[in-house]
Amino acid sequence: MQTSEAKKVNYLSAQHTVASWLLTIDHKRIAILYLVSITVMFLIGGLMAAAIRAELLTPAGDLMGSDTYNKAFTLHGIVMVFFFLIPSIPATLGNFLVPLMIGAKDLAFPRINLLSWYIYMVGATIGIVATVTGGLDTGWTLYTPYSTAYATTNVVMPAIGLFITGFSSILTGLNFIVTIHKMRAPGMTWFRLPLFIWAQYATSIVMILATPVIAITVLMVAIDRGLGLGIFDPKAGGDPVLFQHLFWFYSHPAVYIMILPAMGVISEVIPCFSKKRIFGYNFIAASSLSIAIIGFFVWGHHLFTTPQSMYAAMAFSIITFAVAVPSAVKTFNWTATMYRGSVSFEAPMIYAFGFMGLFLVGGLTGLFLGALGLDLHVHDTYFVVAHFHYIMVGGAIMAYMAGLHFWWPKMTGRMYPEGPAKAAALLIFVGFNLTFFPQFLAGYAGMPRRYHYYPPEFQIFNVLSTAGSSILALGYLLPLGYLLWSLRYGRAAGRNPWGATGLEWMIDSPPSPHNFDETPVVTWEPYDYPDAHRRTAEHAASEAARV
Amino acid sequence: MSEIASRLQHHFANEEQQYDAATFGMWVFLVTEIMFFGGLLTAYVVYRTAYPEVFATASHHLNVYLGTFNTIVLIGSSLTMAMAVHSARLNQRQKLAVYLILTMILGSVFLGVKAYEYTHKWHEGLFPGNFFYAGPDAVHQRLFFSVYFALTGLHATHMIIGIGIMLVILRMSMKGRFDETWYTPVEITGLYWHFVDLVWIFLFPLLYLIQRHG
Amino acid sequence: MSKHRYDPQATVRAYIMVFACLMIFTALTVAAAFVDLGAMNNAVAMAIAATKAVLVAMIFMHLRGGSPLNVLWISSGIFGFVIMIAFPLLDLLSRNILGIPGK
Amino acid sequence: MLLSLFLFPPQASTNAPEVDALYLFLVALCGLTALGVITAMTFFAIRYRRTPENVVGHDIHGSTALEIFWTAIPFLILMFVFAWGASLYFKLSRPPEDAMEVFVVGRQWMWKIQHMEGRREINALHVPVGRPIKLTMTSEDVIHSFYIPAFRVKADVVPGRYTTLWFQPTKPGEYHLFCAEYCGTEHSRMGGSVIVMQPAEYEAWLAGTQTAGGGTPSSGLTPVQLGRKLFVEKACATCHLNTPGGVGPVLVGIYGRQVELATGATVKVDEAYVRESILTPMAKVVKGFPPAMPTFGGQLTEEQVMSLIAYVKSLSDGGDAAAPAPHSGAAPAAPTAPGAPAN
Ligand code: HEA
Ligand code: HEA
Ligand code: HEC
Ligand code: CUA
Ligand SMILES: [Cu+2]
Repeated sequence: MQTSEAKKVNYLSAQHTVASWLLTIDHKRIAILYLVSITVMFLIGGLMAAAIRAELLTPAGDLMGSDTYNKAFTLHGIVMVFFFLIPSIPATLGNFLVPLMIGAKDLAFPRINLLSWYIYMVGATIGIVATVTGGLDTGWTLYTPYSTAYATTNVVMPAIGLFITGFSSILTGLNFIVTIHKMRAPGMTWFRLPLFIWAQYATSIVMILATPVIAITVLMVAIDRGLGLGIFDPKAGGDPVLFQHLFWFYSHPAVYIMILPAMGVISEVIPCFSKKRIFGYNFIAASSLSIAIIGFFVWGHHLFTTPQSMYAAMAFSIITFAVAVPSAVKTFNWTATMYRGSVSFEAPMIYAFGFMGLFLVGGLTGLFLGALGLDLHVHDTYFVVAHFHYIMVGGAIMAYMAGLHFWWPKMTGRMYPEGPAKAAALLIFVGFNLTFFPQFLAGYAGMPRRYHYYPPEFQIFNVLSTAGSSILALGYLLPLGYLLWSLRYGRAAGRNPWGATGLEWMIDSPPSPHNFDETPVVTWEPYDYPDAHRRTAEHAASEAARV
Repeated sequence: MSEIASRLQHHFANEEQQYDAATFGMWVFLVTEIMFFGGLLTAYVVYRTAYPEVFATASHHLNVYLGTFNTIVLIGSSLTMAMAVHSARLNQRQKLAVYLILTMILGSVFLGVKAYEYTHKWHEGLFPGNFFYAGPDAVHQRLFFSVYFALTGLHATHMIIGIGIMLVILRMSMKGRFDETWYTPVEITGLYWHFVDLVWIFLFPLLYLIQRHG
Repeated sequence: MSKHRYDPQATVRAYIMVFACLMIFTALTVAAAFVDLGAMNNAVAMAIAATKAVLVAMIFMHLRGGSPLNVLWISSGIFGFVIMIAFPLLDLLSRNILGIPGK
Repeated sequence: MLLSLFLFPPQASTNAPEVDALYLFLVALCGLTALGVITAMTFFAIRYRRTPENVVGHDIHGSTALEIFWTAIPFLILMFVFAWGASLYFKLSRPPEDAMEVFVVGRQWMWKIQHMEGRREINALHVPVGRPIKLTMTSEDVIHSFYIPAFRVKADVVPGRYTTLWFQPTKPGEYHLFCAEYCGTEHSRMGGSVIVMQPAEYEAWLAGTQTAGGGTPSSGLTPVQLGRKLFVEKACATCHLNTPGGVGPVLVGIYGRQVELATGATVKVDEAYVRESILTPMAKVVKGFPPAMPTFGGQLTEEQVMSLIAYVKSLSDGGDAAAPAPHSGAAPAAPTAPGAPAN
């Protein structure tokens, strides 16, 4: 913190005590708190993934017993989804950037923001402690009546953990919505908002409308086990398919909680490294909202093989295809943004390229799953596993990495080393494809998921996959190393290392505790790269002329 | 003077923005509450549609008179709550305290009656964990009571939380924290309490009244 | 704070009116429950409840005269709720059309 | 073999090639789409890379015409994919009327299979080639899912209700049978094989002279026979007589028909209804009768319930009480053919 120029107080150097971190209400510090916690969660989930992959190297279950394996993938799924990916971009980058991007001094409710982190920690701790001590073996989907009546593991505690964690997500979404509506700087009209903000807004809609439903649903599961409520238990007259409806009413929209912010990041990175206005701003903004809204009508595509009525299945299928269209619009617009741009290849852009390729594969294979007759074959096989890892790991995490690298200089004031960053991006891309592409083939060949033992003819796919995952693990460990290294040894970043537009780039890196010394007044469109370039050029020319 | 200034949190431009943000935030929170109760109501609607007669029969075990009484009590508490907000707005501290206490009393009466109903159900063997009722189609009747207890239990929990919040508000008011320019917490508590009332306005007919005749 | 002029008398009057209406509607809905209206029973009960809800929201909760944003968001909640009920109901009601178990 | 596995599992039912066709179509469609996007992206990135002469992009805002184009075209293509997928699904939802019926009960962690001719087996399903087979399935505990990759079919098996799955095998051989819905500790070992046989072999297998595959020896009783036995043992027969006058309604000839309930509604008598009538008789009470039937929930295993259903069904087949024809196939079975809608 003692570079020569950075004598000014920034949010990191303002105070140093532990209490100043644990009791902070500065959105930037809370973002860092979240960053640290979700990284730990990612490592726990990744460790479980490593265990899964090691076990699946051979068809016989020789590394661990069935129950252990079942607990491993359950813990992996729950940790990765609820404790890592859902809070990942919103709670770190979102928390950090939403006020900065709209020219506000903080989120509307800073205390609630801190509260949400504590709730998250409590929920996650309960969840982890429960899954580590007793273990939970229901799969992340907690299907009844297995979870309510048959599982011998401790379902109640993790369910309560999830219930609690849900509220942190709700509070984050609430905070964003109020902030975006009420706290924009003068002149920051809706159509001058960066697309990242639109994406966060759309995400928050989903958090608000969907999360309470999972909360009440897992609460009912917990109470059912305790009291024999039987709302979802067929023995007590309940309907397990209703549980699935309620579960996916949240969990399908939740996949958009994971991907929308990722799309928002990509919408920032691509124009910046193309030095060009984003193509079709309005359409990208509108597609975020339509994904969030239409995303509420498609959950039944997870129920195609259940006794859900055929007509409901058809309705869900057709809307599933409709919801792919806004994603298509985004993809095409990102591509078009590069047309006649000035494209450079810094690490965030490499990650963004990775996102484009992998999201494309993940999204397109979603279409296979949405096709009714075909899903009857591939449902609950590795085809589905590959699909969602392509989107969640290949898409969302790639974008998260892109964003983390893009805004790292802003968050820490330091540049990371470019070479290792690019190498890591490449390693992740290669390792990822090697891990998950064979799973498509295994899935279509008929290998069911959540299988500890599998017929030997599937071994070839699994060997490839396990090999890939070790490369992938390396790829993820690399950033951990050089990003930490950069905190100390990275060169100072300056206000705007990428020449990006956007309010966050006009203030110091790292920003001061109150973000803006005076409230900015916005008079320009977002992504005015050509104009911004012209302005700086003119400015430089006049400076030169004066000298 | 300095007190007023300290109420305006540093990140807001002015008090109006702060007030707007707080009330809007509360409305958004109420949206999550709608969805929260909504999950259970979905279960209710689905099962009611699947087993209409059994549910109708089961609902006859509920006491309409107590339900009606509680409805009146709760709506009354909504009125006193509205009056409390009104008094806060006019900075009538005395009245504010009276109305808050009235609201809490009415809320407690509601909870008392509810507790009475619950014990009654317990003795009748209609409680999920203690279900020994053996009437026709007991399995689905039991489902009705599961949903009934889940919904009313959740509602009662909200009321208990509401009363807790009112205690805090009362304390703040007695310390002179509110005046006509700043009574946002009272307003927000009011919104919450009215919402709890709203939920009951739907639960009452759904659970007690539908298909009551015959 | 609110930009609107605040008329204490009118407000109290409105509150009491609303309370009276709510009481009347409560009486109505209880009375209607004991009359056999066939399928209309549910509709009547829900219509009355909805009317009461609108009254409470508009007057007690100051939805009327407040920001339209509040209305927008509360409608989105109702919308989400309706979707959540509509599809499982669609599922349930269309389950036996073909007469093939599980389809 | 290995190479073909990279594409498909064996194609062994009429459904399999159709699903594979849709799959290949999607592979081509999505492959081309992905290729197109990635090519364009790569081309732009290289062609418009940053150079000293090209330091800033052109000032382009967008193009509404293009937006409409790339909204509408994917939408139309996707609707076509929907229609294709749905038509396959529609077919798979409606078993042909002449399908051979087999009962399946899933439980942690095995599949119990009961043939109408009396043969039972565990974790194996023997079927003849070339005939449509309809499985009526339920579970004794949690949700399972009956999955035969070679046939490209799968359906969940849910406690408390029946689900249906049908297929028509086209190639003799032995294929994997999996449980695809996670169901606890031994989920991954809850499976076995489906053995498709030539009809003659199959007949021999049914008769108990085994030629291939495992399967426990026949108990001797067909589900209908077992059902008839239970009907007497469980005292159903004391109330349900063959002629009017008993405490309960006459069950002869009701299967497939509509009955009127005390509430005025009507329901079709099918597996689900008979099951409900036995396990929770109060849920739907027949018009003109008191709700006097005791509940048999908890007293019958799923297999026994299925047998009772088979028996009740047989009462309407013209096979048992109604007409003493020795073989139902012999009589012109037009109005009462199994599963035929009876208007
Ligand atoms: C971030 C997470 C994420 C995202 C964004 C998506 C997006 C999509 N998902 Fe996925 N999905 C999951 C995570 C995700 N999914 C998970 C976790 C599961 C499994 C859960 C479990 O069971 O454990 C799952 C399961 C799943 C199923 C159920 C499978 C089964 O269990 O049988 C289905 C079925 O329809 C599906 C479909 C889709 C579709 C159509 C999209 C679409 O939104 C994708 C849209 C994008 C594109 C289509 C790409 C870009 C488009 C173009 C370039 C257009 C041009 C194309 C053409 C004209 C062909 N998904
Ligand atoms: C955000 C979500 C997310 C993420 C990031 C991942 C990441 C990974 N997942 Fe997972 N996965 C899910 C969500 C996710 N997954 C879900 C929801 C399920 C379904 C669960 C269920 O069925 O209930 C699932 C299931 C699942 C399965 C199927 C299990 C089964 O059905 O039997 C497999 C199998 O290969 C797998 C593998 C992996 C791998 C290799 C990674 C890798 O990307 C992880 C790479 C990261 C690391 C490896 C961590 C970094 C390195 C270290 C900590 C050092 C230690 C590592 C080594 C020594 C190798 N996942
Ligand atoms: C004590 C008398 C009694 C016994 C024993 C009894 N039933 Fe019934 N059953 C009735 C009566 C009465 C009805 C009509 C009312 C109703 O639907 O519940 C009925 C209805 C039915 C129906 C619906 C008939 C229709 O027309 O729709 C079926 C099917 C049935 N019973 C099967 C069985 C079977 C199988 C058993 C034995 C396991 C059985 N019953 C035992 C009295 C009995
Ligand atoms: Cu049975 Cu999995
Ligand atoms: Cu989905």
